[in-house]
Amino acid sequence: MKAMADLLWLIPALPFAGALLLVLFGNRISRGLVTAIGTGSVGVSAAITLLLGIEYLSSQPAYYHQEVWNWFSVAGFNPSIAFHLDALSMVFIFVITFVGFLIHIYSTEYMAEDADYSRFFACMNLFVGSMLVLVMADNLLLLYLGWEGVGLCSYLLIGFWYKEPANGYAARKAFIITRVGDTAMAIGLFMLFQAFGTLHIQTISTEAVQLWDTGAQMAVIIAFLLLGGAVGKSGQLPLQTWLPDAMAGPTPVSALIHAATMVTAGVYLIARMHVIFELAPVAMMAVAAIGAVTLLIAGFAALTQYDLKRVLAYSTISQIGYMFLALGVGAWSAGVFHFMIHAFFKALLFLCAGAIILALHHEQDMRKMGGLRTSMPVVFWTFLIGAASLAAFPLVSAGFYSKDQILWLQLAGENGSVWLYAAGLLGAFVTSIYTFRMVFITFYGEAKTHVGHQPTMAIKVPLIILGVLSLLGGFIELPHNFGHVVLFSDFLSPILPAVSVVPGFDQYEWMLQVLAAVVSLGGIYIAYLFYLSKPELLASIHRSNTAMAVHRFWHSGWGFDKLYDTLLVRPYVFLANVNKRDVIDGFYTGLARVAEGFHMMLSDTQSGVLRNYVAGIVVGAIMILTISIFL
Amino acid sequence: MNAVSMEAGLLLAGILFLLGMISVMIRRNIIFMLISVEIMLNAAGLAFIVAGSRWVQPDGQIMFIFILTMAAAEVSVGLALILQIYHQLKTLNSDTANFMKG
Amino acid sequence: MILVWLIVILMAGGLLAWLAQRWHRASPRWIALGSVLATLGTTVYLWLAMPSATLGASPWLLQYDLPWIPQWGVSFSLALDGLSLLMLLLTFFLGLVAILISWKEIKNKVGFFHFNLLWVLAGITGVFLTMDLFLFYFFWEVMLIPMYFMIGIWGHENRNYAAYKFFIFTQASGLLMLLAILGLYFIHGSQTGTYTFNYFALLNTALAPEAALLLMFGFLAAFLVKLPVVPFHSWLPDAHSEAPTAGSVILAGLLLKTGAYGLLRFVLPLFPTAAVEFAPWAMLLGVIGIIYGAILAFSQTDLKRLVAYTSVSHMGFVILGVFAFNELALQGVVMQMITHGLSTGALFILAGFLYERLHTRDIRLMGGFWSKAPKMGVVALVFVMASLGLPGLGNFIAEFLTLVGSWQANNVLTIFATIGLVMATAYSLRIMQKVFYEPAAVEQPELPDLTSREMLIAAPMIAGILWLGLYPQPVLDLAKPSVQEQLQSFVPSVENKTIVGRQTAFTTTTTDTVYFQITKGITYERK
Amino acid sequence: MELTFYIAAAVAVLATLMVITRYNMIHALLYLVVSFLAIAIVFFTLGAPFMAALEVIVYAGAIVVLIIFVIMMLNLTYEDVQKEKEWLKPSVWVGPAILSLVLLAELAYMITAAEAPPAAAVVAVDARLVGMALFGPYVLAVQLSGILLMAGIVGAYHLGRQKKKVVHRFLQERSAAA
Repeated sequence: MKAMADLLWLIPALPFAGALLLVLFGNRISRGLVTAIGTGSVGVSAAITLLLGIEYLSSQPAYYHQEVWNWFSVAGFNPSIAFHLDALSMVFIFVITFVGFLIHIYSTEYMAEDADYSRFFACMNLFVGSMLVLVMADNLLLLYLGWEGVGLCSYLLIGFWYKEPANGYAARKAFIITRVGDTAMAIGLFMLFQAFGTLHIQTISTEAVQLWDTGAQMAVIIAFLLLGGAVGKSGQLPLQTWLPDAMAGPTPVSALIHAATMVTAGVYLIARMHVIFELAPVAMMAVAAIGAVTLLIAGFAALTQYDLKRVLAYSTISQIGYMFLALGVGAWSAGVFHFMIHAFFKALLFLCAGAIILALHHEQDMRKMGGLRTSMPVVFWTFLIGAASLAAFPLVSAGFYSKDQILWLQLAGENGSVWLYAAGLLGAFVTSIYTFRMVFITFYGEAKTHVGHQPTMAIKVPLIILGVLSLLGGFIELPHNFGHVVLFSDFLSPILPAVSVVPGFDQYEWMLQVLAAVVSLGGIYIAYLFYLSKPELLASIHRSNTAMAVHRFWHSGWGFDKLYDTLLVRPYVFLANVNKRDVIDGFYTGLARVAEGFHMMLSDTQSGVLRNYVAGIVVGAIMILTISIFL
Repeated sequence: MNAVSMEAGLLLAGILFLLGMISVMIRRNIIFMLISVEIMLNAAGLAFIVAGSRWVQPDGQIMFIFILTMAAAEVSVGLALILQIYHQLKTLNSDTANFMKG
Repeated sequence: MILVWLIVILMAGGLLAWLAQRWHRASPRWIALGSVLATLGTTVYLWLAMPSATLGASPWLLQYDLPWIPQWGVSFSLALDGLSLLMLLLTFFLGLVAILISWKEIKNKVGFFHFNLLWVLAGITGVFLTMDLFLFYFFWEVMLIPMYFMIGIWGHENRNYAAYKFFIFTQASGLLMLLAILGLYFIHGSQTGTYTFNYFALLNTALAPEAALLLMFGFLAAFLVKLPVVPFHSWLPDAHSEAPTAGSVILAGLLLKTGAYGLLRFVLPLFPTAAVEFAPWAMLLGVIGIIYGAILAFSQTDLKRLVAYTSVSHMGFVILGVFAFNELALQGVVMQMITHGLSTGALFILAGFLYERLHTRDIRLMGGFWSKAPKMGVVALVFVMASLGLPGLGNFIAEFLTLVGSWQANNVLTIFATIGLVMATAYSLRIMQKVFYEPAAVEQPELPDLTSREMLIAAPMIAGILWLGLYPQPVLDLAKPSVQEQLQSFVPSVENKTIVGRQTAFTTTTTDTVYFQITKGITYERK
Repeated sequence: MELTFYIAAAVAVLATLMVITRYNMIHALLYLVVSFLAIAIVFFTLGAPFMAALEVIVYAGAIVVLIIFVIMMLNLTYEDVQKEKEWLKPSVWVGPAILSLVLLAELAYMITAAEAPPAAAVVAVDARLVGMALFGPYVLAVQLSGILLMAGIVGAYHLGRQKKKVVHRFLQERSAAA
């Protein structure tokens, strides 16, 4: 069955082709055709992915590899345009193509009224293509191509409604901040190249172990630099500030790029380069610590947001924090598992939010929503499923299983610690509070805005499919005391080593599971108390000055925006504007001025008075004679 | 005939030349300046004559003739210019004619 | 002979275009177009006719020698290698583009304009081809004077100032180079007894370290000003922003490249030890250029000026790469020369299109053009992304190779240069934001989208930049032998006998007989 | 003979000094004639009698007369003389006089410092010799002099006539401004 693997290149090529067609002819063809090209290309990609996946599962090769062409070759540096498909990539392309396809279908309705319909689909296709290149690249340079490509698409789509200056600003912010991370990553690539003479991922993975001991300085530095890239892309501390602003884009974009796929590229990078990270325990610790801190900070920030999409954005940051937490303790497959589940439920939540926003005439403020439970039942139920999954509602939701695994491994894993576990648990508590705060404010209470647009099939079908996945997705990986299904980690085990569990810890697992369940339910109850049954509790908090100050602080995302603004942006802009005229040019202008001054002096001697000229001649004669006498 | 020292002759030429030059520098009247230039030319001619006489050669005198010719031509053109200037500026002050000021 | 024809066609075409203006108003355009097409065709033919397999043995593809002033050892000596061929392709391609964009823009003195245009191209061609330093200086001046006229006659409001500034900077620095050329000529002559300006002969000159350093500074003066490197860059924004569009394209796309070419072709092989000594400073200058140019570009409001400063920033990579002395970096530099020619040229062309429509270059008066001119928006997007180094476009390959190469040479400076990429993002996106995104402060009445002629110009450039980004191998292959040739004096363990000889020559400070024998051996071999 | 030279020299210097210090032009011209005559005597003592004659005829005669004609054409008045008086203040002439004295001192030093050959008896170089040299080796210069005189005539004619008032553009501007 060689034939299927040969189709590998088609998976990213089809969306690219779609994008190219839409760019070239998008303005001249009908909307129907645009839809067909836009969704069709991703759909076919998804179909090929499915076929490949079936074949992969049935034949179990180590990986598929296909070199499309040799990119370039200089002095022994010869990266190729070549694709490498193993289990890890498989999970990612599966999520990208399928969730991407669903979101494309959803967009046909969401964007139906927009004038730039074809531009939207062109960018979306370009994004899917770049993302696929990112996860399928066999070398880091090609990965970097995809990495920057998704950044570009993210920029284009955040600034999709470009006439609003704020959107353009948010788009630029996203691109520049992620570029900061990319720069660190690029330096990491330079160092990797210097060390290995290649950027081929498999080669690096196999050779790194031979080249470096655990804790080798080079490995640590490289790991930190790669982490810089990952942090930028995945909206983790300290480069997380762009993600909430990125919600300026159309909601399907937020769902696809800023929740399901692109922002998890950092997770992919770390998982992909896990060999390097394993050689650098310090960097691993940093990953875990960043994850823990980020998930808490973003969780608390989410508690205070009023904009529906911003709540989801902060929750995305927070959930990626969980993935980092998992990666940081070496629980690779748990991190990737949470990525997949998160992609399902977060895409679902965003798409529901989009349906609500569309219905309420582009109103995003939750305080102006309410009572949608009855007027939009499908959206309500699917949103509830997504929320349950996000809040890790015990037993039935997929999120419970993925998050529980991460929390469990914080304690049970060899590299875990109580602090990380505590952070994760607190985060889970906060998560369920803000999730159900969202549910209660939006869907309960009285209706505040008239529902305009009722979703049709193009919206409902993706919601239902994602809802089903959010419920059932968790059952492919169950705790060993609770069915012990390990389909997912088995699938990944050739690529990602299993985390080593502290022996003899197993008997406590059920206690921790109960604790997690209690925390989740407790959060929901508190949300119920504050936002549904006893609103006076909330009012009492609003009266307290301290609480409001904390509220404002959290609302502004812990003041990071302001910090960066005063620390970096303003000085840079100031520096640039101060020097707009270019001081160095001033030097040359000054030189010219001096010459001009001499010119003026000499020109003044040209007085037009004949007698002065004669006097000049005399003085000259005296000088010449004097010189000739004394010489 | 007694010898006249060449130094004395050249000194005389120098004194006359410098007198002419002082005059060019101090007079504003353009006719005076022309006269002074004549004095200077004459002094230069004198120097040639002195040198010619010292070496007993005709060349010095020939140079004087050329100077004379030139002085004649110069004075005629110069006077014509002075007339023009006077007609246009209504003055003989050479400082007024400073349009070439840089 | 074919090399001579390249220059002759351009010069004759220029004269003919000037004369033909009386005969018919549009004829100069067609004549210029014809001559540039002829040269472009010839070069493409040369490229296709030289299979890269034959490049292996010697980097030189074609050579032409004709004594010119034998008393002084000046010869009309041209030679073509992969590097020159690439530069010629770029020259004629951009020349073609320059003629096409002037089709509607230039309305007065059409004949003289095309005369200047073709003569600039001829000068550049000569610079890229000549292997005689006297002739090199001659062509260096030939490209300067018509450019001065182009800026001074057809430029924007402040054109005289810009033209003077351009002329004085380049001329003064060119004179320093002439001094260095003469110095080299006399040192070589006094050592060997044969006074010659021939490049290959001068390569074997043994120089005392101080003399080498001084002479190198003479050459550097010309090349660094032309490049430009930061303290000497201030002619560039003025010249670029005031020149007509074709002038800006040629300035940015080609004239700057002559500086880079000069560094590669002359400074490195002629003064290897001095260059190594100077390298950290040169790299530092490069990094300063990258960052300084980026900061200044960010604050500009004149679109062409902004793009001009981005050139300063991008040319920083060139000097950074040149003085890293390894193949990766040098290949990156060659790529950078070509891709920067395309991408910055294209940005200037866009600025020209906007100026033609709006009669302003002030980005504060622009905005929201995406909806009015989507094609222009897409074209702009591609080249803005190219200028910030998006992978998949040619500039990325160039910058990445340069940085990978310079990382081997100097870590700290490379980190700062890489930070320059973030700044590049800031200024590049500012172009998109101000011109195509947010609505303008002043409402511009209407903005016709690109016409088919304009698309004809833009489309090949986009194709080119994509091609260079996705499959740059042909270019790299072509440049490889030349790059390796330039690097030979820096690689200690090369088997080639010639190189060993030159190494000895440089390590031997006293001129003993052994040394002379070696040099003689080399000259013999070269013949 | 030597005494004659010194007396004539003294007269020439004094007369020239008078020329340059007069306020009235006619007086100055009269002193100028005296100066020229004295120089003619100097020429004679130096053995150049023909030149002495030419000096009297051309300088003291023709040139001075030409200048007098012009002065007559200009209709100068008493005010002009007063103006001359105003213009010629010590502050005006001290500086140039000192400069010239310095120059004179230097000249004198250079003339006297040179290793002077013994003074020889004055031998007259007569007009015949001069004429032969003039039309022998110097004939080209004679022709050039002819052209120069011709140019002088044409130039003087052209500059001297006033058929219509042509005002230079600078003067137009100036009169417009005034």
